[in-house]
Amino acid sequence: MTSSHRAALGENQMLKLYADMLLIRRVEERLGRLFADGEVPGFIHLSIGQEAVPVGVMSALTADDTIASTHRGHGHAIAKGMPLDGFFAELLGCEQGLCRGRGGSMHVADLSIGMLGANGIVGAGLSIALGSALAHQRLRRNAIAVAFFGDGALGEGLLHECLNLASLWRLPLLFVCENNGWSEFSPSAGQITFRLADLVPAYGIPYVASDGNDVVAVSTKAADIVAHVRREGPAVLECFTTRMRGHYEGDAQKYRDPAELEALAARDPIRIAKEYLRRLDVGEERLQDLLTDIDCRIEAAVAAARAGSAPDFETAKADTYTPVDLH
Amino acid sequence: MTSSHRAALGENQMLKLYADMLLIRRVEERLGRLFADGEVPGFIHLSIGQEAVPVGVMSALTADDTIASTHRGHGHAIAKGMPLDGFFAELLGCEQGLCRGRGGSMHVADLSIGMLGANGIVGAGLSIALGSALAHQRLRRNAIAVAFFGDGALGEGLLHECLNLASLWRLPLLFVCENNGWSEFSPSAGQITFRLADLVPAYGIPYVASDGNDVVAVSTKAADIVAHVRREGPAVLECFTTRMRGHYEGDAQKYRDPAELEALAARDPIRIAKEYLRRLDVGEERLQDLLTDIDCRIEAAVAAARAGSAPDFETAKADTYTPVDLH
Amino acid sequence: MPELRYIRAINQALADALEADPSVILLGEDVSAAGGAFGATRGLRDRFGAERVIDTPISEAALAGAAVGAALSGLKPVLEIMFMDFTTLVMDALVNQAAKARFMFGGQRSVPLVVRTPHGGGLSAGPQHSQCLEAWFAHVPGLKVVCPADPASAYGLLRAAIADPDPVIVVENKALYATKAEVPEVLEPVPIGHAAVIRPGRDLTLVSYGGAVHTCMAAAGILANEGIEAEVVDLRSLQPWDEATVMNSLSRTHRLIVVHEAVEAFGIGAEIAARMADIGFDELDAPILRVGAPFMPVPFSKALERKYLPSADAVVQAARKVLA
Amino acid sequence: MPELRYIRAINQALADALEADPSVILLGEDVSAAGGAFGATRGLRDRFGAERVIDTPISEAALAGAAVGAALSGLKPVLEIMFMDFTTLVMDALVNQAAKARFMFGGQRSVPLVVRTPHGGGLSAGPQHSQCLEAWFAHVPGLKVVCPADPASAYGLLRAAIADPDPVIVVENKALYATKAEVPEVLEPVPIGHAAVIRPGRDLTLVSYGGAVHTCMAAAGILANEGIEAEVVDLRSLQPWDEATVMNSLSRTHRLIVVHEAVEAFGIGAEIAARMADIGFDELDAPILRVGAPFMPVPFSKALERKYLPSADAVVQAARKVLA
Ligand SMILES: Cc1ncc(C[n+]2csc(CCOP(=O)(O)OP(=O)(O)O)c2C)c(N)n1
Ligand SMILES: Cc1ncc(C[n+]2csc(CCOP(=O)(O)OP(=O)(O)O)c2C)c(N)n1
Ligand SMILES: [Mg+2]
Ligand SMILES: [Mg+2]
Repeated sequence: MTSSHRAALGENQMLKLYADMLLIRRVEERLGRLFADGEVPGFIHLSIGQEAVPVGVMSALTADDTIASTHRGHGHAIAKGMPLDGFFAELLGCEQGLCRGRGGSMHVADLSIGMLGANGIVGAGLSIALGSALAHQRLRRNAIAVAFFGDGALGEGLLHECLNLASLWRLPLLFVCENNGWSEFSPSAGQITFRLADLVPAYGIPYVASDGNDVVAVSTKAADIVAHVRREGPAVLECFTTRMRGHYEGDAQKYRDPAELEALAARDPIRIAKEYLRRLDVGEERLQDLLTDIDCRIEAAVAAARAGSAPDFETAKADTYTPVDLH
Repeated sequence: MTSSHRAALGENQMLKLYADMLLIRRVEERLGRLFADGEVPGFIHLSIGQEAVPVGVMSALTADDTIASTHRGHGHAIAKGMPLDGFFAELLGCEQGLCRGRGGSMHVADLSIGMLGANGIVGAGLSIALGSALAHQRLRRNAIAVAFFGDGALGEGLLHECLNLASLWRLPLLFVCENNGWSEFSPSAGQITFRLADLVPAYGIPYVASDGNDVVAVSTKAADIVAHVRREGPAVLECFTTRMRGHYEGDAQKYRDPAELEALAARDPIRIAKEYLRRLDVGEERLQDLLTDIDCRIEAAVAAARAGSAPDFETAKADTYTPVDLH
Repeated sequence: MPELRYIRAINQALADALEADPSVILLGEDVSAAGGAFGATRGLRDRFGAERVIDTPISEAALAGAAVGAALSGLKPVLEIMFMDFTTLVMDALVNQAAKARFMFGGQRSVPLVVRTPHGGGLSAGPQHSQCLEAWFAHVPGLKVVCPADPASAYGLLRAAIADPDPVIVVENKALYATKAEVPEVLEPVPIGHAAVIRPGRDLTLVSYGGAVHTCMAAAGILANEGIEAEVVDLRSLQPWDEATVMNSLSRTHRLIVVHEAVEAFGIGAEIAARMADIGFDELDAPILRVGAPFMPVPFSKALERKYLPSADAVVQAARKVLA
Repeated sequence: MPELRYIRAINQALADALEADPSVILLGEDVSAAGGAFGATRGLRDRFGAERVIDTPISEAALAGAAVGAALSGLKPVLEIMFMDFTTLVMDALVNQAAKARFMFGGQRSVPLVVRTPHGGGLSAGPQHSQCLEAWFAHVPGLKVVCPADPASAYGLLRAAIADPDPVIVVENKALYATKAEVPEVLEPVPIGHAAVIRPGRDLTLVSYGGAVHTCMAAAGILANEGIEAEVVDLRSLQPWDEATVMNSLSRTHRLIVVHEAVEAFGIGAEIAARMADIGFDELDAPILRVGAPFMPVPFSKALERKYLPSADAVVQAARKVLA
């Protein structure tokens, strides 16, 4: 795919991108309600407003490619193909969860589809993806690894180490910065003194920026840059996007200017994608059907999760190490 | 001082720089012999060939300025003014050592002159100097802090964190990279994919390079950049220099091209400084007197150290914490 | 006596320390404008300014190293590490630098820094936001470690830590943040290294710290109904810990159980038990038991975490065992 | 039987593992072209290529994290951390990622990685190049920890560690690197979790690991001259450790001393002692003693370090005490 991709993006492709984003949106909105109702334990970080990034990037990946995610990892998990049942069951802490209720929101993972886990440690996914890329390279797979990280993670030294190592070893590693301007309750502009665009070239690594709320832009740029990474080595894609909710659910965001929050609606990635569909003459009805279908799938997953069982303690404990018969 | 300094450097100044370098050189050569004779325990990293960096940088500092050093820290310690007696006694592990024989070569420190210690952890001095600069700033001292680090330390994430923090807080912190091209037994070119000159500007921090073997160049550039740091905030000075000995004493350097080693003589900082003195018509006799004087001081310090006593174990142990009466 | 929340006691201690000593500064992620992820530093920026209550980027390693450099240069930094799980990122600065600088520089200077960090589970925060790692720090010569169980000692230990010339790790229990208790009119520093017998009893000694102290008190209540009088010792300080008070109690009760939320194996309780199996051997009438977390990561799901956390029931059962 | 040096045994284990399993790779600073700071990887680059024996920049944190990602993606990385003191830089990757990934992902995948790292003093390497920090790792559910005392187990434990599906920390004692001992013609893996009784005795049990095993053997020799027969147990594995073998020995000798080079307080010995003060209580005829390093950083000067390191004399004195 080349950058002419954007123009050429057909109805089916566009619908797929839209549907994937809508799925994440509806899943997280549903989660927000479940959380408010006290059905989700712990704390959850929603990626509402940022869906175009995982969907756009994942549209350029194959099933063999691996990703390492962040504390805000639902979108990555779902876009990579994590089944909804296992996802909801995990967030509700059930045995039927993909991680058998042991990890929850911050640790959703599905190794079978190359999703190496959300992560509770800011920046940690960078080095995990680096190692995954090293494995792809040394085992001569055609796969690449993708490290998602936020703009807050720009403060961590691990970024520097990983940029240098990826460049040194020409690893098939794509760094994707989801720059939503916030690090918890503070603008990251008050924490970070550099632009990635200025820093990354020093390592001899190509850098590409994208509107992170325009899924067509993200998917187009991702297609190009992923092709580069697969062929030649590491690259950085920075997606400027918007965190439309609090840092975590329950965060009233008093620290945020109401005007800023209001202005976000115009940049809503779902809305922008809808605009593309409208231009492709996709009727409102089809979108409605899509929504209904998605909501049905979600409700089925929620119902299944609610019917899930509590994990067994001894089984969990035994899983701290690999059972001897699996040695 | 400005960059016209170089031209204007008078005989006395030049002699002082030369004497300071020669002192370090002779101290380390003496140490090398003591080590070969089994009088120095542990392992020692000599800075022979790199003396122009500490001497040049320290010529721009005041007594109130602080420095944090590396595993190769003898030059920094002596140039900052650490007394020879305490220095040798420390390296020989005596009670009379500045650290009472507890730290040795890798931990020489003299807090009374702002020398915050050599360090056994590559990169660690960066953040210690950062904190010292923060203290200078918050306590409204006119002092600056200097972080010395090697090119091998460029691989550590701490560098990135410290560059960002120093820039963010406009700290009076000078980063001095002693780039000798080696990281232990490997050329650092095989480890580091970026040039500091390219990386540093991304943080909005000024960068200056210097021939690290020409003490006039280092001191001139240091004078300028230290004035900048004192006035406006952080900066980076990179000194390209030469490690003329093994990584540590006893390292036969089989990994090094003999031709490269031979070529180093031409870049010997002492020789280059001598050249300046010759041009200033300083007679060989004065240099000989200087050498004699230095060697006398060194022999006196060595003799004192050899006459030193073994540290008392219980006293050392008690010093793990501050004695209660000092609370 | 007035009531005070644990988190407010911490806030008060920080405010009083900032007030008392101009060299004290606070550092941490979101500690300033936002007042801290758990609210420990709320209002302090307004009172003391952003120059002393400092928001930082997410750069834990550099900040901890900077705390060492600052402490060597005249400040008394108090660094907040948002979750104890993230102390994995500051081990070098604390262990190789802070803990050793005084000793290895021949006693030239002390390193007066404090790291405040919350440990503990019970909030379904999952495996990377719930760990109790204090045993690591207690193993490091040069560090001190305290862990308050109630608002008065949360205040007092933190004040003592900030006044202390050596590096102190103040471990707070996040499940206690919202709890309230009565405190004296005038809050005072609590000296490091002193345990408190918070419930006297003649039949057995329960030694504990942090959140588990309340588990022990609950267990002691249940046991009292059976006519068993458990003495409860709140260690308060883990390094140094108050051997004399524990020994004293043991020599009256002759039975010892150590209880903590941290993983039992190689935890704080191991040292207490080992020490008492040495100096207290002649006083022991029963095996020394420990009640701590099982050897597994802290699980997310409520059902699992409930079983994971040491319970009053488990303590009661252990008590019956040592009395059997 | 042939003689082999400890460091050569490690080299041989790495070579055999690289030979046996194409997914094994070695990573570390100067491990490839230079053959390792201590020579453990000498010759391996020539045999297996720079693609599998990989020199790295000084980026410990990223390398450890990369080992986790690589292990989750089909490789078996063996990472060398040049001195155990530098493991302070890799705690997050090991503790928050490697140790928990299998558990917290519901058992989907194991994390087969090995970290090799030397601990210990005796070389005047000073406070930041001598520490024994194994107790930290033994406290972390999900990690395994081994520490060989002789060439045969250096070979065998490392082979077992690399073959193990879970993350294993292999702690080597750098003072042992140059030591030699007889080994069997055919070197074999040594199963993790099994201790060895390396000297039988009826009067007391000395439990130890790593370099301190030799201290115990020397002490046992001295004691034998006094007619005291000490049984010496080499733990070999610290997590999991072989409770049954220690218990078995204790129930024959009724006296226990735990000896290690690590700082005594909150060290490995605390857990052994605590456990035996529980399950072994009825067998104990004397207090459990520990001989470990005092609570201070490892000093540089020879005079200080000599007094710092646990000696055979200290073990002998402890033995006399438990037999008094
Ligand atoms: C090492 C570490 N430090 C601090 C935290 C607490 N924390 C969680 S999310 C977050 C902000 C992250 O910001 P960013 O990377 O931009 O991601 P975003 O939340 O905006 O998606 C912080 C400080 C953490 N989880 N890990
Ligand atoms: C954190 C850490 N990793 C590794 C080492 C081992 N080590 C000591 S010096 C060194 C190379 C340092 O190279 P550089 O920074 O260029 O300094 P130079 O020796 O050239 O002066 C290494 C890897 C260490 N001391 N600390
Ligand atoms: Mg962000
Ligand atoms: Mg170098």
